[in-house]
Amino acid sequence: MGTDTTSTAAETEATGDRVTPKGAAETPESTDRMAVLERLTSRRARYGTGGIAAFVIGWFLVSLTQPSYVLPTPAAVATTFIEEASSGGLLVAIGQSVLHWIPGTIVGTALGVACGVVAGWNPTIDEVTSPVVRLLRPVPPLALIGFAIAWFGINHAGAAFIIAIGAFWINFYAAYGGVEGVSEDLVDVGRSLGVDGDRELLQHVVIPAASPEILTGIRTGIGRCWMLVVAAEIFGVPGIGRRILRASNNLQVDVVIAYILVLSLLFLIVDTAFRATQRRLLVWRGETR
Amino acid sequence: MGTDTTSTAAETEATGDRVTPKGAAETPESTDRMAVLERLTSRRARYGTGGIAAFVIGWFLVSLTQPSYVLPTPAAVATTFIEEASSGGLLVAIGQSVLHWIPGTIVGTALGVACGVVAGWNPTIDEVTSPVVRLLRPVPPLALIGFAIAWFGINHAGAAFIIAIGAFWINFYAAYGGVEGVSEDLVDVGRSLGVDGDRELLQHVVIPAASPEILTGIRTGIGRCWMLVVAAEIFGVPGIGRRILRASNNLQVDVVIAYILVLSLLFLIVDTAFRATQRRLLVWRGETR
Amino acid sequence: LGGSGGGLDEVTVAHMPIYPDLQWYVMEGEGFLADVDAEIVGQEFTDGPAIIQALGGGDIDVAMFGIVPSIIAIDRGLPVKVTAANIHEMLGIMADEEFQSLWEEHGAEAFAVWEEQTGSPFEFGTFPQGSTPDVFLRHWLSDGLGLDPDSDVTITEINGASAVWQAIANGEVDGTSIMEPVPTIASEEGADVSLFKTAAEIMPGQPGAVVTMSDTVRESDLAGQFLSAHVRATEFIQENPDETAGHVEEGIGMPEDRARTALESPLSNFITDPREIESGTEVFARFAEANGQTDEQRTIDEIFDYSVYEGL
Amino acid sequence: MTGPDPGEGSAASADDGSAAFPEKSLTADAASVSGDPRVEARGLSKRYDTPNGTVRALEDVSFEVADGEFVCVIGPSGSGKTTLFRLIAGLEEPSEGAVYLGGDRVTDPGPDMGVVFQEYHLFPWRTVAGNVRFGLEHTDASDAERRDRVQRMIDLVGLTGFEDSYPTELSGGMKQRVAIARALAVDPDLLLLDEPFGAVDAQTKEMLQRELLDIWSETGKTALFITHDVAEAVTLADRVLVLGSDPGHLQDVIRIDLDRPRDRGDPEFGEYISLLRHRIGADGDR
Amino acid sequence: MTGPDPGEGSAASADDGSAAFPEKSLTADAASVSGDPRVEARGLSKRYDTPNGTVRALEDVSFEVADGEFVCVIGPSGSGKTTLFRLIAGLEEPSEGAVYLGGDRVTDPGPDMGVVFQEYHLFPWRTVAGNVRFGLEHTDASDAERRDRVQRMIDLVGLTGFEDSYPTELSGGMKQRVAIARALAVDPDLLLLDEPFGAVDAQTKEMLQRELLDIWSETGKTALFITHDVAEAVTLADRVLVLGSDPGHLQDVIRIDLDRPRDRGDPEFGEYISLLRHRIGADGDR
Ligand SMILES: Nc1ncnc2c1ncn2[C@@H]1O[C@H](COP(=O)(O)OP(=O)(O)OP(=O)(O)O)[C@@H](O)[C@H]1O
Ligand SMILES: Nc1ncnc2c1ncn2[C@@H]1O[C@H](COP(=O)(O)OP(=O)(O)OP(=O)(O)O)[C@@H](O)[C@H]1O
Ligand SMILES: [Mg+2]
Ligand SMILES: [Mg+2]
Repeated sequence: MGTDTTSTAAETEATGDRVTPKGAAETPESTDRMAVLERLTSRRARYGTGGIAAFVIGWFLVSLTQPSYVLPTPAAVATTFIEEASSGGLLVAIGQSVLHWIPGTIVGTALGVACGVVAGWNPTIDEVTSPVVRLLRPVPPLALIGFAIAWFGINHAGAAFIIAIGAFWINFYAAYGGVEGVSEDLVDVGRSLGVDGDRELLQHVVIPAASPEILTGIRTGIGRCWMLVVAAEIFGVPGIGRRILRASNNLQVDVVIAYILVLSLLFLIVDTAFRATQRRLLVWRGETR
Repeated sequence: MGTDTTSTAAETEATGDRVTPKGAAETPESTDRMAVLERLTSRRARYGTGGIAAFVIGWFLVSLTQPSYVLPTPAAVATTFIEEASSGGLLVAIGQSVLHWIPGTIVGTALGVACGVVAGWNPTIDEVTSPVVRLLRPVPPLALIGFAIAWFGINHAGAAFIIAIGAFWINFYAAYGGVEGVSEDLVDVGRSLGVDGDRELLQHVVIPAASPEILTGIRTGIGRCWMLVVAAEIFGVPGIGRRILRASNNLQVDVVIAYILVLSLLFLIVDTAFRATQRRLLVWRGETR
Repeated sequence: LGGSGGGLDEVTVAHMPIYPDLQWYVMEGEGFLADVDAEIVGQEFTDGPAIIQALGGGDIDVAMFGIVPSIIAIDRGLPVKVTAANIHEMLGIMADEEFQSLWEEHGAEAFAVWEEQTGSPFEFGTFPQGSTPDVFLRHWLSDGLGLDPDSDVTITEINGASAVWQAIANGEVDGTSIMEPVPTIASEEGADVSLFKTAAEIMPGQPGAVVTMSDTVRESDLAGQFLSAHVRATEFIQENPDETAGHVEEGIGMPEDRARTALESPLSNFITDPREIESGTEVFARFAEANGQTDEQRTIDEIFDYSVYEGL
Repeated sequence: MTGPDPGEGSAASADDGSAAFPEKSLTADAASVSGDPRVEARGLSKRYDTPNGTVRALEDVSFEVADGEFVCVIGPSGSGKTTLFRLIAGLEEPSEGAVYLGGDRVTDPGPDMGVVFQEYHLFPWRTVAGNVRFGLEHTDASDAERRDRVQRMIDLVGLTGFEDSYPTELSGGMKQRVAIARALAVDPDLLLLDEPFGAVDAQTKEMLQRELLDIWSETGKTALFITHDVAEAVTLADRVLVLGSDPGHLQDVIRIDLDRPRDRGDPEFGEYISLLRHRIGADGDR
Repeated sequence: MTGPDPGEGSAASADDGSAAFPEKSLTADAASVSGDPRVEARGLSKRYDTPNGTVRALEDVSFEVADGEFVCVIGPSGSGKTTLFRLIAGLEEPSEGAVYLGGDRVTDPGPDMGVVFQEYHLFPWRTVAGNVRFGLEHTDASDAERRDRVQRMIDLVGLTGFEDSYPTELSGGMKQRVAIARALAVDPDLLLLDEPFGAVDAQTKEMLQRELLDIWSETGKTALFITHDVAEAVTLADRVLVLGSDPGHLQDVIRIDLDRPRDRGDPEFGEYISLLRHRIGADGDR
């Protein structure tokens, strides 16, 4: 609860396996039900708002001691933000970034899940690819810009490629781990119930069983891809990342922070939406984390 | 097994909870023990080598169709690699990067684990910090270079700061998830056995119980920090990342790839070493994943 | 760290591993800096903005970087001024060879003809808006040719020489505004895009990298000593291209033979005298203001301090 | 409840001579059946290669199971019960020997065998009905037939009303009933159960045993039931195969000549338990 | 093995008049004890606020436990057994009422209470010896004393030789023995167990019950043992507290007047079981 566990190795655990439902509240008295609910959520909201307020105040205090090209005041950033929003520049940038973020995320996720499932399922393929995977894994997406330009050109496809690489690995490992963790006995049950062949087993048993891990991977990947928008727009392609790069070249730190805020907020929105989907898809886990 | 599950959300799962020991081999006949072991490992090695070979051949074939400034041949990269290694430049660069990689990783990891443990343990702190955390999480380390320079200067401390940020979040979420997942009953047992107060409970019950997740976080963080070496060396600080950046400015793709290889290999070494440590620390989990 | 304090036993010099900062590598490699009465510490950066931030942090005493970031630094109120230039007229416009033949026929109309023939406007790929090559390109298009940089052509922003080169090599752009080593490499690799116009033709006195010094340094003898070494380095570059190429390889990482070729390029105009870039700097100051990079248009007086060079 | 009311219905089997058990019942007669067997294991051996050497999990095991018979397999931990289960189910290949089901050699797992594991292994992402339907989806039954059969199976195991519950919402006993319904839904020739009631509490266990016997007699299925609980074997089986360890082998076959329903209070029942315990040489934990 | 050999030692308790159980035993007499009680619950109530409303888990429960007494708490699922356990252990605050241990009000958990949970909750990162030592590390005993006590506890629960094993290497029964040794190691005034044998198989359960009784009589500890297994309560308890649901309340207190060791074959044992079942109104699963 509380701090939303997103985007890193860590959180997979948090949303992960140790679900021990408590079967709480079997004899509720619905009279005060709403009251309690409200009390709980308002507490969260109050505390959270307090946290944000403290953060902004702290930022303000620090910004007083720093020149504006290191850390502008929250007010300056807010002004810039509002300017960008009302001039429409912000919306345009979002629209442009989305044009490669969406295809990049989709392609990278699909390929990553597919490869992860295959490597996690087939030990021979796994053994063959494993050293190559370990070698390629640490290659930073930035290093691939040359290939992106050469193979896809300076366009949304090239930017999508960079983003797809980021999504690929996260989903590869998530799917790999998920499939590897599927109980062999579950597969045996499937086989004994007439499911035959790799394709059918994957479809009817392995992938559904690994779906919690796969979905967490997808969610993490979506988050990381937003962060890769900056890297993906290093060449030619316009969008939020490009605005950040340009502003940063011109030392307009207020613009940089305003657009980073945009990234954060978009990330929050997309992540919240995906979490809702994920929860709906995983009702069978019997816990609403 | 096989593909080593490292560095992303995903792998936490793989090295994670679903440990179902099989209590295999209770009546071994040690006569052919070595033979079997050898057979298994040699198979792995053979397949893995095959995979690497296929990869290099594939690279070679692609490089024939590409100009050397997009993708040099494996031979060209190997030559460059050997040159750099024998000239000593490679070792120097490694030594320089290590100077900020180590302190950055250590500080970021320590702070990340500490904050994650506290937020995961104390619901009030969690509720207060949670929105701020969600807002700050997506800020790319690259965007923090300005602060790094302003606050730490152009030196290993500034570079270490960038690296520490990367390590911080991964460890924060890992520790957070780990602590949040610690069974309350285990804590109750500790309390009923005389462990009193937050500090003692954390020390004697919560942190040991969360140690698998914390260690996985540390391991993932170590990996990510290597990749951040490039970002951390964008300003002033010399090292592998700087070599990569400089070679890239001079359009020397072979040098870029050679140094990325160095990053990969170092990552492999460090990760293998840490995995061994992790396994030793977690013998009690009864499984050697 | 740096000697921004009173004593100044140590001077930190920010530089970038780029061709226009060649004097630094020569000064270092040839030991010219031994004559300065302070310990000189070099600090390598990859981009100008980082240098500004370091200047703001008081870590840097002397910065060898672009004119635009220098103007921005001055606009932000940092106590620095430009005391020398490293190079002038170092930028060139590169264009597709087909376009170059169109140009011979049509002159400035060539852009329109190109668009007619190919169906899309001529595409330049260069550093982000407000960067030195970008300003140079826009200046040429609007002030030189009377075109609208935003509608008559397409300007694609690309970060880094490497990405620009990849874009050229892969035919992703039709032209660029860029400095060495890209033109040299392009001609070595036989790319379709080649050097078409030099800054000398378009914008005499086009500024490139400059030497920017903090007030503390400028007010000490160290400034003059440093510039003397700079002058020596400039002369050395002009007189000893072979040895210079060695320094290029050592300092910047460019292979020696390629560096040797680049030194012959019409874009390799190493200088020290800051007045040689005065006229170009005015243009840049104007663009910086128009792009919102500076709050107001900075004047030559605010930017330059000629006294150090003139006192040599 | 079978509870503790003594003497009732157990008298019928008294003429078998409870004191006169054959001292050594491992004969060809006891391991084989008259008529065509439903299941036949011939010289089954299974060895596992592990990094620590070869494990001889099962060595030359042969037996037959008659059509409609209820056979229990019992033995200490590590005696190869699960291995035998997997070989018969076709989930693993024997190192030597073969398994025949209705005369055909078993090479693959399939819907002619209904398997039930100790840990239920329900498909957690499917509801109760979805789990029971799983096997039917891979047959060419019509939708209506499927729905009908699923409902019948759910009724059979007494889970009417829980069709749309997910496994996480069920108790252990209920989960195991779903597993049984799922195994029965495809109408297998043989029901194979590996310690199905090992993880539920004592009361639930007794109830499930009663229900299983009801289902068994109602459907007339052949059942091979693995357990390490001696009382369970005596409660359920027509015959009990006793496995021994190191390597796993068929040590004994004991026919339980008691009428059903059997009463644990019955002295004969107790004697069978003593006999089996003696044959296993088991003494509790580990 | 207590097994099924009938009549032996159960005769001694016959003079209690097995047919003459008090029909309603919930009186102040039955819930309280003569002399100073070791444990006293006075008017315990517990309500939980949940998003779905307030749950009245326990309502006005009062009883006493004498020094050295073995009391079982039984009741259907949701009757507040675990809630009672947590209140007595000091793991939660009662909404009303209070718990007294040896006359002192219980406010916090601590080593004066040894708790054992159903799921063992061993510290997985510690060996058997490390687990047993855990509580001792927070006392000022010397190293030698600790080592000595740890070894005695391990011997007491019959795990000699497993000192250096990790919990993952142990069977369920062995784990529960470690949990008991760990709880006993700090020499608590009261041993509190919440369905400790709910997850082990029937045979192991019987053995553990026997062992627990041995330990109890050897150490003279007071024990409060929660279970939902009627036979277990009758096997172990001096007195049985029966909880009822909706809201959780103390419904009945029944004294088990049988000498130990008790024999499940004994008709009186069976009658107690019937009585308890009747009082609970329980009928099996769910
Ligand atoms: N996949 C395997 N690889 C290696 N050894 C195995 C494997 N499966 C089983 N064994 C070994 O074979 C032997 C028999 O195991 P099996 O699981 O069949 O025994 P079991 O009678 O079912 O025991 P339990 O009562 O504990 O379930 C054991 O020594 C076991 O360690
Ligand atoms: N932390 C809690 N929050 C809300 N309700 C709770 C909580 N703990 C218990 N309850 C509710 O209190 C009631 C009593 O629960 P309790 O766990 O004490 O029952 P129990 O007798 O131990 O049941 P079981 O036999 O299933 O263990 C139940 O309705 C339960 O849902
Ligand atoms: Mg088994
Ligand atoms: Mg309970």
